Amino acid sequence: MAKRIEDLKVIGNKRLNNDFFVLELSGNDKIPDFKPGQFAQVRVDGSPETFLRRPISIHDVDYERNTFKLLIQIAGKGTGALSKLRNGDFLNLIYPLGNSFGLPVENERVLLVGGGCGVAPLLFLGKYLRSNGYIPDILLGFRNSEQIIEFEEYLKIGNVFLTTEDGSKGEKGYVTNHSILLTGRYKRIYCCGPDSMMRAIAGYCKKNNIACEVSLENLMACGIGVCLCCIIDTIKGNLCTCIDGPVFNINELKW
Amino acid sequence: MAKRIEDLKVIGNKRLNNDFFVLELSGNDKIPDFKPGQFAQVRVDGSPETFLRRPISIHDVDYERNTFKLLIQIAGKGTGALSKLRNGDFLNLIYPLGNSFGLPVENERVLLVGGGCGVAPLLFLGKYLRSNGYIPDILLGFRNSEQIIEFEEYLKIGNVFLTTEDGSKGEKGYVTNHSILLTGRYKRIYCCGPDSMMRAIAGYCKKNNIACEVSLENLMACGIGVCLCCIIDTIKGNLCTCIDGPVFNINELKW
Amino acid sequence: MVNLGFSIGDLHFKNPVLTASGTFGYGSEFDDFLDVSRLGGIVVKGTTIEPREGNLYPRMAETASGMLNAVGLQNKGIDYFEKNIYPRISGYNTNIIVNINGSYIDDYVALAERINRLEKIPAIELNISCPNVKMGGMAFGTNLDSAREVTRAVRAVYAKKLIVKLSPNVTNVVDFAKVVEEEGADSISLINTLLGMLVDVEKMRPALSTITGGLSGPAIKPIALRMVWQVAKTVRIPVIGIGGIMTTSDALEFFLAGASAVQIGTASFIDPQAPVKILEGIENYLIKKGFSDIKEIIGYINRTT
Amino acid sequence: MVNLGFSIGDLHFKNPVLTASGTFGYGSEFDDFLDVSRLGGIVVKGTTIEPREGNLYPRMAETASGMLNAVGLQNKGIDYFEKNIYPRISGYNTNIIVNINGSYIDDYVALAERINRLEKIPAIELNISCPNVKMGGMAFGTNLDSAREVTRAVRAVYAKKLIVKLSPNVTNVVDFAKVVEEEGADSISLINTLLGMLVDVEKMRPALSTITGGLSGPAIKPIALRMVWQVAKTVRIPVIGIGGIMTTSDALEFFLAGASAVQIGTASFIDPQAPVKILEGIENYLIKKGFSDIKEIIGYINRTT
Ligand SMILES: Cc1cc2nc3c(=O)[nH]c(=O)nc-3n(C[C@H](O)[C@H](O)[C@H](O)COP(=O)(O)OP(=O)(O)OC[C@H]3O[C@@H](n4cnc5c(N)ncnc54)[C@H](O)[C@@H]3O)c2cc1C
Ligand SMILES: Cc1cc2nc3c(=O)[nH]c(=O)nc-3n(C[C@H](O)[C@H](O)[C@H](O)COP(=O)(O)OP(=O)(O)OC[C@H]3O[C@@H](n4cnc5c(N)ncnc54)[C@H](O)[C@@H]3O)c2cc1C
Ligand SMILES: Cc1cc2nc3c(=O)[nH]c(=O)nc-3n(C[C@H](O)[C@H](O)[C@H](O)COP(=O)(O)O)c2cc1C
Ligand SMILES: Cc1cc2nc3c(=O)[nH]c(=O)nc-3n(C[C@H](O)[C@H](O)[C@H](O)COP(=O)(O)O)c2cc1C
Ligand code: FES
Ligand code: FES
Repeated sequence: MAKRIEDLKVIGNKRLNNDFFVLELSGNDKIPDFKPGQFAQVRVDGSPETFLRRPISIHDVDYERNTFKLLIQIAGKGTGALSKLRNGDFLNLIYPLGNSFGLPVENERVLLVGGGCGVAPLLFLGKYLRSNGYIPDILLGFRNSEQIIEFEEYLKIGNVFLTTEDGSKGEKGYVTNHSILLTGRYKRIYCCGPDSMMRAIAGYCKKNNIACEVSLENLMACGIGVCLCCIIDTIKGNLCTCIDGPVFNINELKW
Repeated sequence: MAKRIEDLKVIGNKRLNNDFFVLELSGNDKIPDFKPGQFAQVRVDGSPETFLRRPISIHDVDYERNTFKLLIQIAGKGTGALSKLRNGDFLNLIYPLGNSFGLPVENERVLLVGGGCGVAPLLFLGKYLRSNGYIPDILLGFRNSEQIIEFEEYLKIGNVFLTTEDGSKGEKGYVTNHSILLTGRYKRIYCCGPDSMMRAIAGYCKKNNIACEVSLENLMACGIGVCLCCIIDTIKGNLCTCIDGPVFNINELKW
Repeated sequence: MVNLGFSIGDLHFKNPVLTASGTFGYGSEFDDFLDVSRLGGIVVKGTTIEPREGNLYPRMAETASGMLNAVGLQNKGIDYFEKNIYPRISGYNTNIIVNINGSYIDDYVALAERINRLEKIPAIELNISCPNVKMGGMAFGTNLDSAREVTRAVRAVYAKKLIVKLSPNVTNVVDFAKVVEEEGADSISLINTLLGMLVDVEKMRPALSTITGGLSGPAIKPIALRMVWQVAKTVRIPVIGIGGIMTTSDALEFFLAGASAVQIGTASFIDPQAPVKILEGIENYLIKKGFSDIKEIIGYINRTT
Repeated sequence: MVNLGFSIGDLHFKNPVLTASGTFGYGSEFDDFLDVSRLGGIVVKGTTIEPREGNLYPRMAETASGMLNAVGLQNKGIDYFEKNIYPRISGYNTNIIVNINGSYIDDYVALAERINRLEKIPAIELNISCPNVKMGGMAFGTNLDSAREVTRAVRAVYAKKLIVKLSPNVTNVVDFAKVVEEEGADSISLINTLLGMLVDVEKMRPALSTITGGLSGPAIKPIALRMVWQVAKTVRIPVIGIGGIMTTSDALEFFLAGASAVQIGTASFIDPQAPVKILEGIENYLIKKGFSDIKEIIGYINRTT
């Protein structure tokens, strides 16, 4: 699919909690056919310290209204500046970028696992799976109950399981400790979150022979495969997370 | 008077025409007793290309409401960014800076001459002179009638004379050609505007033995007399326009 | 119409806007964003004899108005280039220049010989200024004798246009320019990145796996411009200005200071259309100022000062 | 309580935040904004034997995350300093360091002798790195023999603490550090500004009257940090880091890379309270990270990499 560079209009900026907000964007042209796992390189204007673009996943897509959403965690200067956008402001994006999650094999029982800003691509992935006939389960990990976001959205897709680090909601601990993983019912796991979480899930999947794809969040400069800054060491040598990823089968990785 | 660094609240941003706007600012603390000709060093946040502060004159002061105004011409990146400020935004200023225009000798007939963004300090100067018992005449030069700004404000101070380069209002040509200068009635002229205009007025004043002060707009880095970047060559050697100026008696200058 | 062309000897470029090595891939990565054939030339990724994996992650860090990189010449080697990439890109209607790198002089020589045989490659850029490799690279570009030797050796085997890319990490860049001109370089390009570093204060460790890396972007433009001006005043061969060029105005600064052409680097990461926008901007500027040929403004500031 | 003190030999500084020469006047210009006596030290304006008018206007230009200056050591000379400024500033309860400059070695020697007699000046900073003067300045700091000679000559007549300020406009800054250490410098400060330039594209002429000037500000921080790291690894005397420090985090980078102290330069133009804010920030960081003495983090990255 052709990549584009475009000014998109902010038509919504909803604050979910202290850390997260959702930007809704609409363009003049028809939005592209996104694939789940893809991302955009977002230009942060008006922040003296954001020279490079920021990679942000496609969070949700509404083809009828010709809009899509980004779920963003305030991590620093760039995301902080984005959180201040107002309706009517414009945002420059290079998109859609990257590969995407693969579809499951027929009848495979599927689990989506997410934590932190890693939940961003999972909503669109979940909807995509649903529209392709799969009803995935979803396991989300948060620090505490106040950090839980968009719970209702995920309920529309499938069963949702929760962990919180303080046990204030769902099971206490990390996603990797959740009891549903003990059921052994999942043949495929899609995972996105902090590095440590993805590594733990990957370890679990390898041990239990579960197909697993993870979405990496390496530092990026260009996002289009030319700077070679975003590399990940794989069994095929260094690959670029921006074009060969961000989604990788864990068997490719040297984790 | 002690200099301060302060976040001031924008309580008004009025666009006068394509090029000019007026910011009104209010602080928590009592605003200082400004002297006419003083300026502020304005921090331009959110513009990746404005590293240094921008010097902007005090344009108008309202001690009762504890507010003051800046009249700004959009000249580039910094002033462009300032033009987008909205009510409630904060602006960081170092102020008040610089010396000030001197009072006329008793009974002297006084003329204020301004052009371009050089009119900025003249409004406050005019009001200051009025409150000290002088009724100055005012001569303003603009490119054309559409560029004329705040005409009514100046009418409250004294007689206002105009030139426009295209003759669309007032006398045609530059301020230096205006017929009131031929009357010889002025004993003191205060002038602020483009370099070429100030030099022409200075030449006229020297020839006709008129006391004259001009306000220079040299490039500044610090605004407080430490970087030595804003110097002007005077009969006393290099002086700093930010602390020894911006107002200079033309007899000091080597014009 | 304004004439934008420039030449290195008898090699003609339709315009003076090229892309910098390592920042524009092999061109085709930009097909979605612009017509690569509109550019004056593209300098492809740094190439070595053998395939290289480059340095460990993290290789990149953002700085004030710039970035550090420590890619370390990751590339698939000249065999792969010749077999897989060359056929794909030689259809572009623009000058394709290969940026060559090595650990030893013999590497450079072998590469130059190989590329000399590639019909559609009219020039090489001899990179003696890569700060991100342990051997070779900047070591050649920061020692006058080595710079002389490697240029001489490559010149002896390479018949087409030889551009030498200088390092800014030196006391006197003009000395290096003179040496490579003496040894027969057809053109000089500068600057490569400045050696810099960044520390992650929270993690209390260097941001890059290699500790130091190469600084690029607008932050370095004043230094690049100064060096281009110094070199262009001194040598007779055409100088290609590189360093922090993001806008038309940035590019024009380099021409006014004496550059015959420019290369757009990091800017392409922020705006992949930057090279074409700058090209159009240059044309508009010349028209507005009443010039009919870009040559009229090259080194213009030396006439007035 | 956290210990922030550091020493050059037996000269104690209550904390490691100093202000850089030419950016903090004589301190008193900042009385409205902060208590100068809270600082670890102030390095006053570059001083010469004779009064100097400096370079012609324009002397300043803004660049991406930085600025160019070509002030050229405007100052009223040592007589004026001794008579009019010294009495005014010697009341500050902080170390006052004079930055000394000359066209010839004899100038430096004469100045050092004069200042040696001033009781309240415990140290001088030998500026062999000013890029904005025709004679002396950077010429001393970019030639190893000259750097050695001037340091030796000053050392011979100056009994108190001698800090030598190095130029970044060299191929290998470590060589210069070693030479001045050998000649008896008590401390090394770096970096001075990088030589850069800017062209006014509309006016088609250089932005500065001197064409080139010195680049300072955040743009140069990665380069400064790299040089400080290189030098601090090599010499045994304390290193003072300078270059683009705007925030606490910037300052901490220098400590973690090996600096014993820092100087705040251009930042004071943007925020005259920057030095004090940074000082407070350093203290908070140390508390948060559980350190009780700033010495524990100096050169920390060398331990982990
Ligand atoms: C393919 C991809 C998709 C992503 N999708 C999302 C998303 O949908 N929502 C979301 O909130 N975030 C997402 N991220 C992470 C996001 O890009 C970073 O959080 C953001 O760039 C930080 O910018 P900043 O200016 O706010 O932070 P900075 O001030 O630059 O840094 C703050 C902290 O964030 C870290 N950081 C900086 N860049 C990245 C990066 N590229 N990845 C991870 N951490 C980084 C820094 O190391 C630092 O610790 C994604 C990253 C990638 C690579
Ligand atoms: C003491 C003083 C008082 C001033 N008062 C006012 C005022 O009340 N209202 C107002 O609109 N302007 C005033 N100016 C001018 C104002 O400071 C500049 O127009 C402003 O700094 C330009 O910033 P910019 O980022 O918009 O332009 P830039 O993008 O930085 O530059 C655009 C153009 O403006 C010129 N410029 C930049 N800085 C200055 C400067 N300091 N003085 C003059 N030209 C400059 C540049 O050379 C360039 O041609 C004053 C200047 C001084 C020194
Ligand atoms: C990610 C990256 C990779 C680079 N790789 C090379 C390279 O392989 N060979 C080379 O000569 N220069 C390389 N450079 C340097 C650029 O070609 C250019 O000289 C430098 O970035 C300065 O220009 P800029 O500021 O416009 O980017 C690289 C720069 C970057 C940012
Ligand atoms: C306007 C200005 C004047 C300077 N004058 C001097 C000077 O007289 N002597 C000196 O050693 N350094 C001088 N410097 C260099 C600074 O002390 C400092 O080394 C440099 O600016 C880098 O630090 P910074 O990026 O924090 O400003 C000057 C810098 C500026 C910006
Ligand atoms: S971010 Fe540039 S290659 Fe991936
Ligand atoms: S602006 Fe710094 S001395 Fe005047």
